[in-house]
This record gives sequence, structure tokens and C-alpha cells, in this order.
Amino acid sequence: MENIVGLWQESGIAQITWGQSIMIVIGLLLLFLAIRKRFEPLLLVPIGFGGILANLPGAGLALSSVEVAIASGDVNLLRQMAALVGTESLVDLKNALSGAPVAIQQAAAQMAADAGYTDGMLHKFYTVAIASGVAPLVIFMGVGAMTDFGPLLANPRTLFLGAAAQFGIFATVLGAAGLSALGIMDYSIADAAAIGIIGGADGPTAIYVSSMLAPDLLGAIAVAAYSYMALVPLIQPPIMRALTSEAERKIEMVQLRHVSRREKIAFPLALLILVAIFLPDATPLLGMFCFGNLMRECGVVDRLTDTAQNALINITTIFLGLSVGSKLAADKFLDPKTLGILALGIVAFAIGTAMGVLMAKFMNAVSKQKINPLIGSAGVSAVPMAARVSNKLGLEANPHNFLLMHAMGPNVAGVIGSAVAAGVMITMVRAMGAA
Amino acid sequence: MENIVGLWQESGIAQITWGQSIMIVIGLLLLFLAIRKRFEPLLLVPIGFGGILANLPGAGLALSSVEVAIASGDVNLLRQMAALVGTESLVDLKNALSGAPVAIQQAAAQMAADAGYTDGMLHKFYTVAIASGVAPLVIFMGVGAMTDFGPLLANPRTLFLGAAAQFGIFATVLGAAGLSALGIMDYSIADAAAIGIIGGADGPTAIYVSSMLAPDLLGAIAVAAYSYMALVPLIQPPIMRALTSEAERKIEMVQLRHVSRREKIAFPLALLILVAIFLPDATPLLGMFCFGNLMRECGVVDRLTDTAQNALINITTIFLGLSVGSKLAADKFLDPKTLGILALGIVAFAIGTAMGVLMAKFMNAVSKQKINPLIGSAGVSAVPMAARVSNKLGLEANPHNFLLMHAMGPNVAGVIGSAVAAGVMITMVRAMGAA
Amino acid sequence: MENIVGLWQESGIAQITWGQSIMIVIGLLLLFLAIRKRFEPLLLVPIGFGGILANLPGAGLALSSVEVAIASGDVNLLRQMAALVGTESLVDLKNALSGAPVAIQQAAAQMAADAGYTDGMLHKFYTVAIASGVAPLVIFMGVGAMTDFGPLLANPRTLFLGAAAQFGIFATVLGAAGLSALGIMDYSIADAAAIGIIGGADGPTAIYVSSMLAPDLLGAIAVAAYSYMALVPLIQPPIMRALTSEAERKIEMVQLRHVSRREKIAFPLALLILVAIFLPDATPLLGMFCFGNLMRECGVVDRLTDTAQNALINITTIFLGLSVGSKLAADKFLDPKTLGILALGIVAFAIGTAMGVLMAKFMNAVSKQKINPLIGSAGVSAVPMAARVSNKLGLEANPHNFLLMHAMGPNVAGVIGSAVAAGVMITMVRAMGAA
Amino acid sequence: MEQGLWQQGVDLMLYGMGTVFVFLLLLVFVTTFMSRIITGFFPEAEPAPAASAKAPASKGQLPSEKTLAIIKDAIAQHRKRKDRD
Amino acid sequence: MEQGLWQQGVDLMLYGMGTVFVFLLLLVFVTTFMSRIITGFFPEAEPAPAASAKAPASKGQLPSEKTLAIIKDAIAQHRKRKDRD
Amino acid sequence: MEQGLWQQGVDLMLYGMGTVFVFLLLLVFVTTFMSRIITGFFPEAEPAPAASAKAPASKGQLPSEKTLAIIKDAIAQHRKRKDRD
Ligand code: NA
Ligand code: NA
Ligand code: NA
Repeated sequence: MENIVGLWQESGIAQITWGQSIMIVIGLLLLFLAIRKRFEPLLLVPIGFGGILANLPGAGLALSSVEVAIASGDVNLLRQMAALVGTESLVDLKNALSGAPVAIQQAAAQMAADAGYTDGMLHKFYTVAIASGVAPLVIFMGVGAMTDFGPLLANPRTLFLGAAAQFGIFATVLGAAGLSALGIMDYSIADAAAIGIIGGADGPTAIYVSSMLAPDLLGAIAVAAYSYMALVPLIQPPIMRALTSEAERKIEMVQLRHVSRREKIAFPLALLILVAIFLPDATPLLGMFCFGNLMRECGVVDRLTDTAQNALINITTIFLGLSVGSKLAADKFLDPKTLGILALGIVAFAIGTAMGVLMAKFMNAVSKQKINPLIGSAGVSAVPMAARVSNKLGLEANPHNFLLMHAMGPNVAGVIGSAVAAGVMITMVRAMGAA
Repeated sequence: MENIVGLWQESGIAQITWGQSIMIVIGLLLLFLAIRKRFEPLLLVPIGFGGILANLPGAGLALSSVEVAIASGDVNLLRQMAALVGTESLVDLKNALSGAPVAIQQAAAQMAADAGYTDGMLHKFYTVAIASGVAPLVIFMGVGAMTDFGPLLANPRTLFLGAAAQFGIFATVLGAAGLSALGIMDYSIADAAAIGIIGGADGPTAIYVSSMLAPDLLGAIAVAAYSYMALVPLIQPPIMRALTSEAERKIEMVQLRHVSRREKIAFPLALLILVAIFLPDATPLLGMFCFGNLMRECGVVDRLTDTAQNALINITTIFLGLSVGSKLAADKFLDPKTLGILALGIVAFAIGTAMGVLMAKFMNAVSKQKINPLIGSAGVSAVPMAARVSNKLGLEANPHNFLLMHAMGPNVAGVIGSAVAAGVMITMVRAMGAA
Repeated sequence: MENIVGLWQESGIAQITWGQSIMIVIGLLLLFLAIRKRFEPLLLVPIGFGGILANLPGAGLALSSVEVAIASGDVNLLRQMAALVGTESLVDLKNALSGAPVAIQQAAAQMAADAGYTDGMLHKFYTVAIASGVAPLVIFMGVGAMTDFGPLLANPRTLFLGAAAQFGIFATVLGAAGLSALGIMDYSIADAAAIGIIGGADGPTAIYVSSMLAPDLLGAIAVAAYSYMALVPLIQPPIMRALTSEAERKIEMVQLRHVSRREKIAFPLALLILVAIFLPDATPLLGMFCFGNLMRECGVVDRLTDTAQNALINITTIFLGLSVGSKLAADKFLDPKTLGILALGIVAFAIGTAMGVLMAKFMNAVSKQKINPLIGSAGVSAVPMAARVSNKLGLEANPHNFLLMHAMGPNVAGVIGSAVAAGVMITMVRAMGAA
Repeated sequence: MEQGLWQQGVDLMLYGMGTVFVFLLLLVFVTTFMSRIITGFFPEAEPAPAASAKAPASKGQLPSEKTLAIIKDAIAQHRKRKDRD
Repeated sequence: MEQGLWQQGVDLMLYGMGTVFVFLLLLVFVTTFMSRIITGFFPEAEPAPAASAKAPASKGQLPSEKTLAIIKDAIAQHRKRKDRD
Repeated sequence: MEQGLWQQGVDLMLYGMGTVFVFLLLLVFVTTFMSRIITGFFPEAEPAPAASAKAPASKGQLPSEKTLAIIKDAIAQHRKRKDRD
């Protein structure tokens, strides 16, 4: 008889919290947006589903073995752990452990294992895919293998547009720091940096940075980044129209020159050397990106390029998405910080878009060779959505004005720009932490 | 000169045991069945080959570094390990270690590493693929991505057939418990539960459950599960004929209604929520299954579905099979328990088949809408073999009677049913262990 | 302001060493050879790029967390580590740690983690792909899945050619030992064995052996092995011409008999059993090779064979290559030992080629059934390049003389031969170390 | 102990089989309910026969055996060439 | 502390944005320089129109709708058959 | 020590090369024996020329250059379309 009582107490319905219910609804909403509205489905389907899994009551899929042990409320075990950490309070055990030295954490994990607790499925995925940093790097390699730098090489000035659009990142950092300085929010400088990177409009970069600087915010940051990337066709056009005149939007650009294979091979190597010289902390991300691109352009390893673009990036995307979902657990996501992240994220996108357009106008003011300012907005990244938006608005103003290829230059420049910004922020935040 | 003696002593022929020789023959037999008789070749080729590898004398491919160290008979090292565990007897060291706390086990592994011993290849594969629980989960995701729930949704009553056929599982559990209670065998309740799951006729579920409840029996259980799945066309027909009349076998079923895409998208989510509410311990398995199915049906992530159905499931199958093979080491497989498992396994299949057919007859007795009882046997799972058997027997009785699609309903219901049974058994056995 | 100084000090240009600059140039050279000259591009593109990444100053991509900590020069931390190891000198800490017991090394890693240092990206790849031994094994499985043993089975005598060509391996071992005995170089017997394996002309075998016997030399050995494999069309022809007469090169060989599918299925199993009996230490490598080949020939697991030949081997190749590149770090590669390795490696290739040809001539002297001695050189492996070289020289001498299929026999025999040599060397070197 | 094991087996069977039945019964209800809601309130437009599938079918004409064989051959050759790279 | 945070944010923005701009400015220079060197000193031969691509194009003739449909069908069937294995 | 190293090298060469030869000699025997057994006692039926391969060959007719080019083009287009998804 006690078995049947146990079965009921083990059942989810007896354990669900309000937070979990809300998060499951949010997961379903993400799936709806991904499937019905085509919001970046490749990522948001796994993230949304992972978010639901992470909040299933009683399953503890997103918890580590120690967290499962704590959640189980096995008092004897918890007392032993508390003794190990040197805390008196069982309530505070989780926090005490997360601040404890690694040796203590490993000893606690051994205790949990002895008591039969194991890491939850999503926690395992997260450890292997994100905590190790590997999944975003592999995705970046695949993205490199899919990127054509031809338009950028044909018109290198468009790199400035990609630079300007990154202002969204840093303005947002300042905004987050300001909100905290005013006491409205409670972000650390590391949090602020991780939030800012949403403005880079580049999913893997955002996940990489927040896994290093603010793992607790990773779920909200990734959701914000991919959602706003999907919303680019709604967010950008009003800003672009407001900042440009009809005449500017009508500007036709000269056809891009042919870029030779050798230039395309030399570019990733030149970029890598430059990154290494100036920004060592950006080398993992941009190194893998350049490697993917070199495999693509060198033309002698098509087998590997094909795998990097398909099987490998797909496998990684599945586990990356589910792992991000594990950070949608109610206790981490349902926090005022998340609202701040969502609000700051859209501001970041808007500022980045505006600065890209304004930079294009500035370049027109100082240079003879005119560029259509509509391609400035593509500097935020969000490849290839932002470039398509530029093209669409260009065609509206002038039916013979095909901007797509021209906008691909700033578009991929934005990817480089936000990876550079990621490197500089990781370096500086670490220096600030050490200081 | 001592080198050449060492080389001979190192050579396999000087070390082979009878048990290993027998197991190599069994491995070759599995390969013969897989290749010549087409017994589930995708699994039995890797399992059979892995079984041979695991029994190669002197290679120690299936051993952990500590087991290799013990097998090497390095007395100094063994004394140190014995001191660590706190046992006097070197003979009993292996058992003492496997019962020791994790911290002690890790310390022993460090000692073995210092002495230059490493984990065997298959042991590494087993740790990553099965001990972590990941491989069966990834396979289940792939199976979900290949499953069409259309026939089930068109006729949800067939879920009852999938439920009834799971009686084979629980009858077998009782049988194993009975054999032990009578003193004929020596199974624990965890062993009994793991053996019963063979009746679920679902390979990854069986591997998942036995990796959690009875890892030592995993080899025998997986071999039994896949072998009997391959034997479904021989095991089921006599039972089906014995339990049905000619008239019943002639029953034609109405064509299935069209199922909309939206229903197919909603189903995995509904199933997941139900599982989470009632059976948290089944969420990893059914969660990944629902995820794979959602990816398939949502239609917006075809890249990922394609990878889950091909590259990813194939890679996982290779390592899963080799890892299962590592559990065919002679000292684990050549045990009276294995004979019991093989005997109980076929009973489980037979009972499951019979109960599926009887449930169909019962439903015909209480309902107006008749179903052909031949589709009841498909409830054991063994997708799609069991459904094909139903179809074949239907055509024999009535050449215009195509039961395949109708039998797919109970067939996939059986997959859900055995995953549910897996969840309930894991929960209950753990509760019994804790009690 | 101190931030900007920190940023500069963090920047790569302030930290680059001469060694690193040279290694980056060497990496670029490898890429040039791979891309422009088609030197084994599938491996040398990732290896070359990995080599560049490993030498980027300040990034520490190839370092473990402890090495990063040491490089950072954090004196407090280093003092703690020195106390842990029990050394006084901070300078010698790295060597002291690498010789310390595993438990000490793990404690040092915990200290580094507490101080915020993490393993470099390439170090992670190396640990998972090579230190575990897994990547070469997976590659070998894929190679097995791509190998047709038909020509070998049709003419098993060609196995002798594959045996003879392995003399290059052992002559080189003796050469390396001799150089050290004379005091010119400083190789241990393990180093000598790892260098010799270059003569096996088989990339994964060379990587596997040197990862076990001489990890510090792995970079140079892998680069030498793949480079000389690419140079086979230049290295072999002069030797082949010098050792054969025009008449010998004109010899036409009888067409190969048809080999049945059953023979092809039985062969990998027979090979595996033989290996297990005589050379347990070669079972991981040849076991995976036989497994891949069995999957290919059995014809019932085409899904798995296809994945082993494509997605899986490609993924593994990418990470294997980058991991090998991590061993091109300046402090390991820019060493007189590397020059010795490069010099000895080409000698190994030349001797192997010569012995293969001479063995063919010897077989012609003692047997009636003549073989064209040009196929002897194919015994070094370097599949399929060496067989193509044999074919080309055959056609030069006699335009109707197609040797390609005949040369495939010794070619794949060479793969088996060098894996056997690998096994015997691992066994013997270990025994010597223990003695 | 032996008695205990038998009792545990009985428990496992009763509760286990019961749970499986109750769960799948619930699933029948939920599925039926869900299908009614969807077909009633969110009906899908009739799936337009896919254009690509229609084209060859429109004349009720299957590709000839010979054409198929040629194509298979071409694909095989194409693959081989790719493999060789 | 709050003041410190704001100051840190300002630092991050100034140095960060500065670095991004300087870096991409350098990249413009390096890229332009690299392109000049390559197009000036290592020009590529005009890419010969690939023979395989040329064949069908030589008569300005695209495969007919019907042929394409047949081929698609054949490929789909071929894949299905492979999946079933 | 240096003498020891040379001696070890000699040992490695002698035993190593010996093992490789003995092993491959055994493999020659085993392989020959195995082939005799199989071809003698378990002969395979003559491999019937596969039907699919036969069809186009039956008229000694290879697909024309043009057909192949069209097909390649179709496949390439098909792949591209898939990649874009
Ligand atoms: Na960006
Ligand atoms: Na089942
Ligand atoms: Na070789």
C-alpha cells in the first residue's frame, strides 16, 4: 500500500509549482512561435521543447546529481553535505555549494552518487555541449563553412557598417549597468556584458559569452537573441524608414567585382592572424569560424565541409537547443532579471540597426562612392534575415534596386564585429573581476 | 630472451579460458543469425562483434582500468588497493571495490592510472554510450522522428491493445520473482524488472532499463530482446491462430480517417504532459521520443529530423551495439541467470502476444465497431515486424484484408506502453530499494 | 586607464615568441602544401590550421588549465601548486607536475579551476579525440568500411609484400636507437618505436602509437607521416626503378579470380581471431578495422556502413586533425628531435619501399607464378597512392600492363602489417619499461 | 526474504499493469478530446495536392523502367565520383 | 559600488567600441592590401566555365519540367528504398 | 644505458620483424585454407547479374552524355534547394 502512496507522491501533479506551470506555457508559446510563425525554428523548437522538459515536475531533468539530492530532501545526506561545505543551514546548502571550491563540489557529487542520485538528462547535455564551450564553437565552424565572404571582399568598406551596428551591444551594456547603478535591477558587470551581446544578433556568440560570463542568465539571453533575430523583419523597417529619405533609399549601387578564389582563401587566414594579435580571447570563436570558412574556400576538403555544414552542425544544434532549454527552469527564468533582459535586448537591436544606417549616411557624406543606407541595418548580423530586409526595402523604393548581395557584406561583417566585441568583453570583464 | 617469453605470455592463446572460447562462438553465432537470417542486423552485427571483442583473451577491451590492473596480478598494486578499500583478501578485491563508495573507486582508478593501466576500448564506449544513459535516449529520439502516429490518432482505441500486450512484461517479472522465491534462480527484484522489460519488445527501452536496474544482465537482456524481436514472425502466428477463429481473422476494418497535421503536432506534446504528470521517471525516454516526433511533424526543422533519422541514430547504433557487446564477457554471460533470461524472455513475448489478441476479442465483445483481433498481437511493439505479421495472417484469411495500417496503431501504442512500464518499474524498484 | 594597459598586455603581439612565429609560418606552409599541392588535404588542412591556432600568442588554446595557470604567472597559485607537488622551484613546476601521481594532477586541476582557468579549446579536443585513443580507432573503422580485401583474397601471397615493407619501420627504430646510443639524439626506446611507425605509411596507426608511447612527439610524427604519404609519388619511383630491370617491370600478371562474398565476410573474422591469439595489443586497432570491414561486406547494415564511411569518419577527421595540430606548439615541435624525426621518417619510407620490391624479386626467384616486382612497393600502405604509383610505372614499361588491382593486395596487406607492427611494439616497449 | 521477493513481484505486477492501463486509458481520452478540439475549432484547409508530386502523376504516367534504370545508374556514378574525392 | 558599476559600464563601452572600430578598420586595410597583392601579383586564370555545367547549357536548353519531375520522383523512391533498409 | 638502448632497438627489430612475418605467414595459410573451405563446401550461387544494373546494360546502351548532364543538373538543384531549408 505504501507503494501506491509513493507512486502518487512521486507523480508530477503532486509536485508541480506555479513557476513550472508558467514555464511550460512559455515553452509551448516558443514552440508555437517557432512552428507557426517560423521564428528561427531550428533553434527555438529544441529550446522550447527543452524548456518544457526542464520544468516537468519531479523529473529533475535539468538538475545536477547534487541538486537532485537536495531536492529529494534526504536529511541525512544533506547534513553530511552541509558538514562538508562547512555551513550550518540546510536551506542555504545549494548556494554554499555553488560557491565552494571545486574539490568540495566533487566530493559532494561523490556523496550524491553513493546515495544513488544521478545528473538529469538535460544537465548532462548542458555540461557536454555548453559548459565545455564546444557546441557554440562547432556551430561557428559550420556557419563559417556556409559563409561566402565574396561580397565583403568586393567592398571592404562595408566592414564599417558591421562595426557601427555593434554599438547596440555596448549601449545595452551601459543601459544594464545604469539600471543597476540606479538600483532598479541587480546586474553585475558580467551580467551586463552578457546581456549586451544580444545586440550582436548572433545566437552562438550570445550563448558562448553568456555561458562564460553569466550562465544563470543564459536561457533568457538565448531566447531573447533568437526571438529578436526572428523579429528582425518587424523591428528594423520602421527605424530604417525613419532615418532615411526616399532619395537615399533609391540609391543604386554598382555591381560587385569578381573576387578570386585566392582572395577568399587568404581572407580567413588574415582575419585569424589579426584576431590573434589583438584579441586572444576571441580566438576560439573566430578561429573555428575561420577554419570552417577555409575548409569551404580551399576546395580540397569538400567531404569535411559538407559534414561541417550538415550532419555535424545539425547534431550540435539539437543538443545545443535542448541544453539552452535546460536554463529555462522556473527558478532561473522567472526573475525580474529576465524582463530586464527582454527589454534591453530589443533596445540593443534597435540601436544597432540605427547606428548601421547612420554610419552608412556618414560614409556617403565623406566619400564619393555612394552606398544605399538601407544596407547599414544589415550590419547587426542576423544572417541572412537582415540582408533580406535591406533588399526588400530597397525594392519598395526602387523596383530595379537589388541590394541583397550588397547587404551581405555588412551582414557577415556584423558576425565578425560581434565576435570581436565578445572577445573584448570577456577580456575586460575578467580583468575587472581580478582587479 | 625474456622478451620473447613475455611476448608469448602476453599472447592471447596462452590466456584464453573456456568461457571466452564459448562466448566467441556465441558471438559468431549472433553474427551468423544477423547476416544470414537477417535477425535485426543493425543491432546484432555490432552486438555480436562487440561480444567477440569483449572475450578476446589478454586484450581486456571490456575491462575498466582497475579491472585490467587486477587481471594483471600486479601484487604490489593490488595490496595498495586492498588497503584502500579496507579488505584483507586480494581475491575478493573486485567485489569489494564495486561495493565501495565512489570516492574510493576513483582513488583506485587513480592508482591504476599511475601504474599505467587504462580503460579498455569497449569499456570506454560503454561508459559514454550506455552508463550515461545517452545512447538509448538518442535512439529513442530517432525512433520518434521515424514514427507516424497517424494510424493511432485515427483510431485511439487501439491504445488498449498496446496496453494489454504489456502484460507480458509484468507476468515475466512475476515469473522471475517466483523462480527466485522457489530458490531455482537468484534474481533480485531489480533483476526481475529488467528481465520483464524484454516482453516490451523494444530494444532501446530494454537497454535503458537494464542499464539502470541490472547492468550485469544487460548483455543477456539485450541479446534476448533483439533475438526474439527478430523471431516475431515465428513466435506470434501459432499463438494468434490458436486464439482466433477463422471468422474473426476475416474481419475487415473500415478505412482510417485522415489525420490533420495539427493533431500530429499536438499529440507528442499531449503525451509528454501526461507522462510528466503521472510518471516522471519515464520522462527521459518518452521526452526524447516526443521530441523526435515533434521535429518530424512540425515540418519546419527538416534538417534536424533528417539528421536524427540518419547520421545521428546510425552513429549511436554503432557504439550502442559495441557497448552492449562488452557485456557479453564470459564471466557475466555464462551464468545460469542467462538461461533463465532467455527462457523467461520468450514467455514474455508469448504472453504479450496472447493478451493483445484477447484484448481485441474483449473489445469486440463490448463494442459495436469490430476490430480484427489479429492486430492485437502488434501491441507488443517490435515495430514494424509485428504489424507485418498481423497483415500477413489477415491476408491469409481474406485476400482483400489489408491490416498493415490498422496494426500500426497498436504497434506504436506498444512502444508508448512499454516506455510507461519502464517508468513505473524504475520508480517502484527504487522505492523498494529505499524501503 | 589600467584597463587599456591590461588590454595591450593581453594582446597577442606583446606576447608572441620567435618560436610561435616560426610555427605559424610552418602551419601556413602545411596549408599551402595541402591546398596547392594536394598533400593529403583531408588531414593536413585541419592539422595545419590547428598548428596555427596552437601557436597564437596569449590564447593558450593548446594548454591545459594547469598550464594556462602556470603561463599566467599567478605567483600565489603557483606556490600552492608547488607545495602540493612538493617541489621548491616554481620554474620546474610544470615538469614536476607532469611526473606527479594522477591524484596530485587532479588536485592541481581543481586549484586551477578555482582560480578561474579552463582548458584551452584544442586541449579539450585532444583529450577527447586522441588521449582517449578513440579518434584513430573510429578512423580505422571507417577505413575498414572503405577497404575491399578482394584483391588480397584472390592472391594471398601478396601478404608477404606487405610484411616485407614493414622492415622500414624496424630499421628506423634501430636507426633512432643508434643515433641515441651514439649521443647524437636523445630518443628513448618508446620514442624510437613511435618514430619507426612513420614507416608504416599509415596515418591513424602512427597517431595511435605515438599517442601511447610518445605523446610529445605526436605532432612531428603525424606531420611526417602524412607529408611523406603525400610524397609517395616522388619518393618511390627512383627506388623502384633502381631495383628492377626493364624486363621485370614488363611482367604481366594473370587476372585475379572472382572472390565470393562469403570469403569477404569470413576474412575480417579470421583476421580478428588471429590477431587476438597472437597480438592482444593490436586488437583495438585491428578490431575496429575488421568491424568496419565486416559491416561493409555483410551487406545487411548499409545504413551503418554509409555513416561509418561518411559522417562519422569526417567528423572524427576534423577533430583528429585539429587535435594533432595542438601538438605543433612551438615548445614541443621546435626541437632537434623533430629534425631527427623528419630525417628518419623519409629513410623509413625508402627502406620500406625497397624491401617490398626486393621481396617480390625474391618470391619470383623461388616460385613459378611470377609477380611484377613493381607491386612490392605498394606494401608500405599509403592507400591508394602507392598502388597508383605501381600502376603508373607498370604502364610506362608496358602500356598493356594494368597493375592497379594487383597492387591493391600488398597495399591493404601493408595496413594490416603496420597495425601488427604497432601491436608488437606497444607490447614490447611496455615490457621493457616494466623490466 | 524469498516471500518478500514474491510479494514485491505481485506488487510490481498489480501497480505496474494498473498504471499502464490507467495511463493509456487517459491517453485515449486526451487524444480523442484533442482531436475533437482541433478538427472542430482549428480545421486545416484541405491539403492541396503538392505540385511537385502532381506533375508526373497528372497524366497517370510513371517514369518508364528504362528511365529509372538510367537515372539510378547516373546517381550511382555520381556518388562514386563523390566518394573518390 | 553602484558608482563603480556605472564606471565599469562606461569603460566597457568606450574601450569595447573603440576596439571593435580599430579592429575592423585594420581589417579593411589588411583586406584591401591583401586583395591588391593577390590580384596584382598572383592573378588567377579566368575561371574556365566548368565542363559539366556547360554541357546542358551549351544549347541554352534547360531540362523540361516533366524530366525534372520524373527525376525527383525517382530520387524520392530511391531514398525511400534506402531508408527502409 | 646507451648500450642498453641499442640492444633494445635490436631486440625490437628482431622480434618485431619476426612477429610481423610469422603473423602474415599464418594469415596467408589461414586465408588460403578459409578460401578453399568456402569455395569447396559453401560455394555461392553464381551472382545473378543484378536486375537493376542489367536493365540499362541489356541493350549495351549507356545513358547519353546529355541525359547525364541534365540529371546532374537536376540533382544539384535539388540539393541546393534542400540546403537552403
Ligand atoms: Na553582429
Ligand atoms: Na512494447
Ligand atoms: Na603499412
